[in-house]
Amino acid sequence: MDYVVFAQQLTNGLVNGMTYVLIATGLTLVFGVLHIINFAHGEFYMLGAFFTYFAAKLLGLDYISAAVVATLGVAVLGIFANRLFFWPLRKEHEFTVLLSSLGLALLLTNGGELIFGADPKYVPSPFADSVFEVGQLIVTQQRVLIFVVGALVLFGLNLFIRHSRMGKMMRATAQNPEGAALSGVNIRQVYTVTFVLACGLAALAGALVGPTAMIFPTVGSWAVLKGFIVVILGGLGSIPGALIGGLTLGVVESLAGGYISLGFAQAIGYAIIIVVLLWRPQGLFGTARRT
Amino acid sequence: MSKETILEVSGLTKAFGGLTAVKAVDLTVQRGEILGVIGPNGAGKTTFFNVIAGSLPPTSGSVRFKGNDCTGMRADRMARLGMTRTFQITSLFPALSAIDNVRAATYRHKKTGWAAAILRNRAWQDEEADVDAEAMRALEFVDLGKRAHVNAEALSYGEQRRLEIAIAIAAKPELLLLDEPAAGMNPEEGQRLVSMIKRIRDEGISILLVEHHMRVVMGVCDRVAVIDHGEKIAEGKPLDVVNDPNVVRVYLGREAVHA
Amino acid sequence: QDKEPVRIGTIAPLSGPGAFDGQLAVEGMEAMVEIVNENGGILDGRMIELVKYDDKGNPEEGVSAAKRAIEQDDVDAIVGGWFSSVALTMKEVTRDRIINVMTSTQHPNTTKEGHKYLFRLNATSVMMSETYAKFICDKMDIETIAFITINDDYGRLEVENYERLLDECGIEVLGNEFYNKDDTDFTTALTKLKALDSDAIYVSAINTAQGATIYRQIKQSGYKGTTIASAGNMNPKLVELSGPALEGVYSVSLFAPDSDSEKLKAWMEQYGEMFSNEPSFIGSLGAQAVELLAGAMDEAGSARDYDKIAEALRGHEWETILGTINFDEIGQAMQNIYLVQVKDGEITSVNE
Amino acid sequence: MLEVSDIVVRYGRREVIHGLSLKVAEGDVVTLVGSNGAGKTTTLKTISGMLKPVSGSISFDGERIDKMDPHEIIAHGVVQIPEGRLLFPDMTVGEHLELGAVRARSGGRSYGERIDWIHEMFPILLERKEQKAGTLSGGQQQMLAIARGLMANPRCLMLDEPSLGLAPIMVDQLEDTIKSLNEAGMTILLVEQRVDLALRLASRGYVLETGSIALEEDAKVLLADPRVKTAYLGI
Amino acid sequence: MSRKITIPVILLAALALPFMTANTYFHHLMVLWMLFSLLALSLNVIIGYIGELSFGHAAFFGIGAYTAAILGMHFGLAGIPGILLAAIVAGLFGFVIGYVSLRIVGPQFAILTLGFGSIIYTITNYWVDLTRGPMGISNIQPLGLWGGDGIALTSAIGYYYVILGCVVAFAYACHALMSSRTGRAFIATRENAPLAASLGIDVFRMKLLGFVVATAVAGVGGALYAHYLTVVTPDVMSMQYVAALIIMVIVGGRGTISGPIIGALIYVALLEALRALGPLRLVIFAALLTASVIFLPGGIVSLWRRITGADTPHQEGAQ
Ligand SMILES: Nc1ncnc2c1ncn2[C@@H]1O[C@H](COP(=O)(O)OP(=O)(O)OP(=O)(O)O)[C@@H](O)[C@H]1O
Ligand SMILES: Nc1ncnc2c1ncn2[C@@H]1O[C@H](COP(=O)(O)OP(=O)(O)OP(=O)(O)O)[C@@H](O)[C@H]1O
Ligand SMILES: [Mg+2]
Ligand SMILES: [Mg+2]
Repeated sequence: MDYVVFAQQLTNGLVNGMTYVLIATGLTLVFGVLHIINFAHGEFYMLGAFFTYFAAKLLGLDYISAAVVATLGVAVLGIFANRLFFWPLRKEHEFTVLLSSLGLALLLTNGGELIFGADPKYVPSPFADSVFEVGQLIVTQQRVLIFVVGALVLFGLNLFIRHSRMGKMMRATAQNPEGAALSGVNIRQVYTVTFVLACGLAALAGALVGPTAMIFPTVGSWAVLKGFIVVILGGLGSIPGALIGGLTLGVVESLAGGYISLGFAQAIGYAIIIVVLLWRPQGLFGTARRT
Repeated sequence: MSKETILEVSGLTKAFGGLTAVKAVDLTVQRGEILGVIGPNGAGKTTFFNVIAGSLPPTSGSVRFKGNDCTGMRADRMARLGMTRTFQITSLFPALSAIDNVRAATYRHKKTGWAAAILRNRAWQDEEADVDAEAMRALEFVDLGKRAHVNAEALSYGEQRRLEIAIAIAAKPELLLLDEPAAGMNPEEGQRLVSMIKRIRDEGISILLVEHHMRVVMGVCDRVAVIDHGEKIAEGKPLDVVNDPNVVRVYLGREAVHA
Repeated sequence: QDKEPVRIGTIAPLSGPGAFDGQLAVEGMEAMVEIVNENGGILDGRMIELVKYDDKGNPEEGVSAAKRAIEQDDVDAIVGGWFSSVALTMKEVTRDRIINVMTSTQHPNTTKEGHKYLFRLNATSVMMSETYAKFICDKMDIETIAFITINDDYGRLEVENYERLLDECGIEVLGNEFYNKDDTDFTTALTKLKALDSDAIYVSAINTAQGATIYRQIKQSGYKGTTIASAGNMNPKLVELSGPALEGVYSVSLFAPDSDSEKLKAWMEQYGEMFSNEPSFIGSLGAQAVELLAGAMDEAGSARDYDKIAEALRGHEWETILGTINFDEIGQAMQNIYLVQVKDGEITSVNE
Repeated sequence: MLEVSDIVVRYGRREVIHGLSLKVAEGDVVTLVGSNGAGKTTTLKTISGMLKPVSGSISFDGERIDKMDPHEIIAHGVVQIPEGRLLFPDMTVGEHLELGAVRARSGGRSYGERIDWIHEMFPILLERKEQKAGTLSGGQQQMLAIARGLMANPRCLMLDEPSLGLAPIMVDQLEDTIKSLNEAGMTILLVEQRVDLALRLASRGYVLETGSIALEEDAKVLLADPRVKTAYLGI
Repeated sequence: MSRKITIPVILLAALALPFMTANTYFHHLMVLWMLFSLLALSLNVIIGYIGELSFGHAAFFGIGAYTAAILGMHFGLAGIPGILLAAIVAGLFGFVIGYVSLRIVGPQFAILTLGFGSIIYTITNYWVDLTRGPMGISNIQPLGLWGGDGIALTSAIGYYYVILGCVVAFAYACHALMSSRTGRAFIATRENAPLAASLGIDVFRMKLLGFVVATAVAGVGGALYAHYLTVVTPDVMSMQYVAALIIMVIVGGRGTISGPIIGALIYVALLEALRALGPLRLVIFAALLTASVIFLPGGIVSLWRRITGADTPHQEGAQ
């Protein structure tokens, strides 16, 4: 019996971890490529969930189509967010950019509250309540979906960054924007693509994770904090890092919650991150910063 | 000038993973001496500096500075003992004005702190006046007096290199490590640098100099050591070294003719 | 109709995580204000006007709002204190200065350390749990129970009460898990609770979104026992969001939407005309606060003579939309507590 | 081929180039000589589009390029090798070469040919293909920076202090490289503190003093000019 | 206008301010302004002087507040000793946390502080015996001289002057710091740590010093807050406060002394002025915030510099 509980907790942890991973990847991209701490990332996650909800409700789409529409819609919003809030500040101090993103986050949360209403909503998904049973293990199909889509997206994104030309341009911009511009990289395009990808990923996370809980305009602030922790744990700008970091955090929280104390689970998660960072400041998969 | 050894490096080795950038190098610098270190690109000169100045821990070997064993000592402690270095890649306080860059460098040999500044006592006032005067003198020394209030990042490359030297001398070191100070200077400016370095030495500061401008090296160095692939392959009087066929082959090339 | 209006300051969370509850509360009050004003207002024709303040669910903002209401805007009375932490802070600002009707806060200290002008409508968690425990013991066929509880003063008090009360009647408490107010996933806790294999799980949740998530996740975890919803938190939105997961679940409440009280019906009708949300418990408390203030001010013949108003409130029983109510010496209300159950997606009162 | 006319460039409010004009003919090597802070780097950055002139115009092959972004200018065949290298420390040598080619001008050598050509010119870059640029020595980095620029298949190459940090033997090699590039038909605009070297390589030279052209002459003439000798060569 | 004139004028204005109105609500706002000024100034030591971002600053504020509350509750220490102890306790936490995390820089440091902040928050929530958990501690005694000696500060004006005193003292200390050798070492560390080290500056010690001072002052702020509001809940450690303080420092102008004070004023005044807008309030606030960041990236104080023409050269024009 204990054995089953352990396996169930582990599974819970892995799935929760994958939701963190989905949130963290977009964040790590923006962080890694443009050196921007984007506080508004969680708000794009929130928008992803809300767009899915409204696409299903107002356009009458089924869950999958609604999720796709929402992801694309928010990705397009990424273009505007970049244009208005980040691109103009690209030469300013990182703290200034951070504040701009904080402003955007406040704007989206409070604007969301105004437009979407403060009442919590539920994103209906046909997979939410149906379960997979493997022996005594029980997982909802929605969670399986999160895990599978998460893994696929990560894999694809990693290939993209490592091997595509755009991916290389993004990495070059990350390391030396001026050098990149002089090699012929269109920096503006890199900014745009990075934000489109990041916002799209955040929205996808929102669309996928939405049906596992209720959504409301302030969900983003939770998401962004988790995302940051995962990004730092895994290593700035590292996609495999986001994967391992997210899964680790998910499993640690779930086991700590299951076997030590639920209330302290988060704090234990933080404690582990502190220990990891002290041992490897650059995170699990990060490269050391040269001075 | 008495023959007192200020820096003694023995068997110094530094490996990066599989690559040994510095291999068992022995070197001594006498007080008041200008020792040049030359060698091909990638020979390990900068790494050698980094290890001596405490920016990198050595793999093995020892560094003795002013008679103390300083192997693996942290950079700031080395600096407080009296060793200051410049960096090959320009390293300044970019957002500060030139004069503030130099003011920060007087830290080592000043005493009053925050408490004195709160009380605004006599010692603090005197010292602040000293700091300003010394900083201005250092800037004028490198011909940047007129640019004192320009932000360091707004200086041209050559001016930035000179500002680095001003910063280094404002720290009043006993041993100064210069990593390619003449990079980005034209021959005429190189000549001015030569006289500048000589004047620094005349103030009693010993100098260890890495440089590729042979006119500068020949102009100021009392002795020259040559490093190749991390190993010291020659050492001696400048003229002897540049006529060493080995050095000509790996390092000087056609320049041997001009030198 | 050009008499100066009576201004009631309402301090509620209008932004942040509690915004929806605040919205429901204010809507409930507005519907009642409309009813009172349509009937000619109070004190011979003075209209009631609501002055709204946002406390963001945050004690410090609550203090600022209360100070502003009293010192800057000079309101005649204050209705507020939806979250316990805000209520506990705010009452120090209103202490002996102004009539302050506290609404949904369940913390005993609200009234225990209250002041001469402070009244609280909601039952304390102790009162609620006594009624509820009795029902659980008598009517539900369970021998063991486990709790999932919000980690705040409300949740802590609840577990404390129930552990004692249920133990007295022979139901064994197998365990309790505290969750935090920003949690969105409860699978870890539920896995633990499910493994205890209790006959029932008692869910203590004030926040509608968290509540709905928990009920859904209980269902998804494959738990087959009885689910019991904490007292005072059953509302139409929760039912809507939880879907089938809440079907048949019991709770107790001061508010029974299917009650045949005329007053309640009128208010619910008015509410339906004005707002798109369904009338809720928290809204009904707001409405009751307005109703009581209007009545007491009329009786005192003044909107400002707080001693008289307080005396009036304490003086006798009041007939309100939630039935009869009376206050004790420290301003604590005694109200009817109904047992309710979700049936076919409707909250219905259970008549014994 | 490259024509800069009367440009004015500012950093913030400070004007550092005051109406500068210069011309580079196809197949020429032209050098810009000037003391520290004269504005050489600023001029090159303006041509490559990193800075925008406040007034004046720049045209390449008769086409205005002063309003274009750097990547468009590169696509036209004007490439700058920046002062200070500006490499990507965590990317490999091979990736740098690939990135150099993102906006490569079409025509001329094919991608593969350029790679081979570069490896022939700088064999160390083939040997260190997988090494990260941040761990290369100063001189190795300079070679990589030049190689990256060449991958863009330029017609006009602007070099900003390419000899910076190079050992004498490498400077020889650089000299040979520039010569052979020019012989292969590449137009070169060279900024170099080793004025003697620059004037040896160039056919024409401009002397820049605090943001404007003070002298424009045949390189041989400049090399012999006593003013140049004392001010820049230190003889 | 020279410093010699402006500073006394501003000080006099600050002293006279409460007499401009009899409205006690405005007095309350002034107290909040001063309180936030003190906190923003302390965070500014971290953000502006040592150049790191701390997401844990509210935790030290909370530690100060709880220390004062608990001391007051159990030992009747509601006066100067309580405030000093609050500073010491917060500073000690700052020392330990700083000692552990300041070896790491940049975003990683920010997340470390977030982690420590959250752990402190969680413990505050769960250690009910000490902190009374989520309900917080209410009925904290008002500020006295030594506590329990009958002198108790209850009016907002009183608190205004006390906190104003702290702000002025700390602002002066910051000013003195910046004109001292230690301050130059701070700035050098912020601008280029390896170079600073090569000049003999113990980078780690400088950062630690700055961090401890900042956290101790935040502790003082917390203690004053607790006495003034008479209530403290774990909410004071939430991200909301962290974000608010960061906004004040950066909107005002990081690394300056007037910046955080102006930032605090704008924060308090703007939110108050927008109250009338109801639900639109925070949307407008956020819009103004972002607009100010985009159009005045150097903070409000840079506006002053722009007007007076003191130009800082600054790259422009590149793509
Ligand atoms: N952090 C590092 N990791 C791995 N290899 C390194 C590192 N730093 C330097 N190297 C390698 O060590 C060797 C010596 O480098 P170093 O910078 O000391 O050369 P140098 O003599 O200063 O050359 P130059 O004259 O070009 O500046 C080079 O091959 C370089 O690639
Ligand atoms: N980012 C900047 N902001 C403001 N002023 C600058 C900036 N960069 C350069 N300057 C100024 O512009 C002028 C020209 O600088 P530039 O770098 O073009 O000189 P240069 O001729 O290349 O000198 P060097 O030989 O030293 O590299 C200098 O006075 C310099 O101080
Ligand atoms: Mg070197
Ligand atoms: Mg230059």
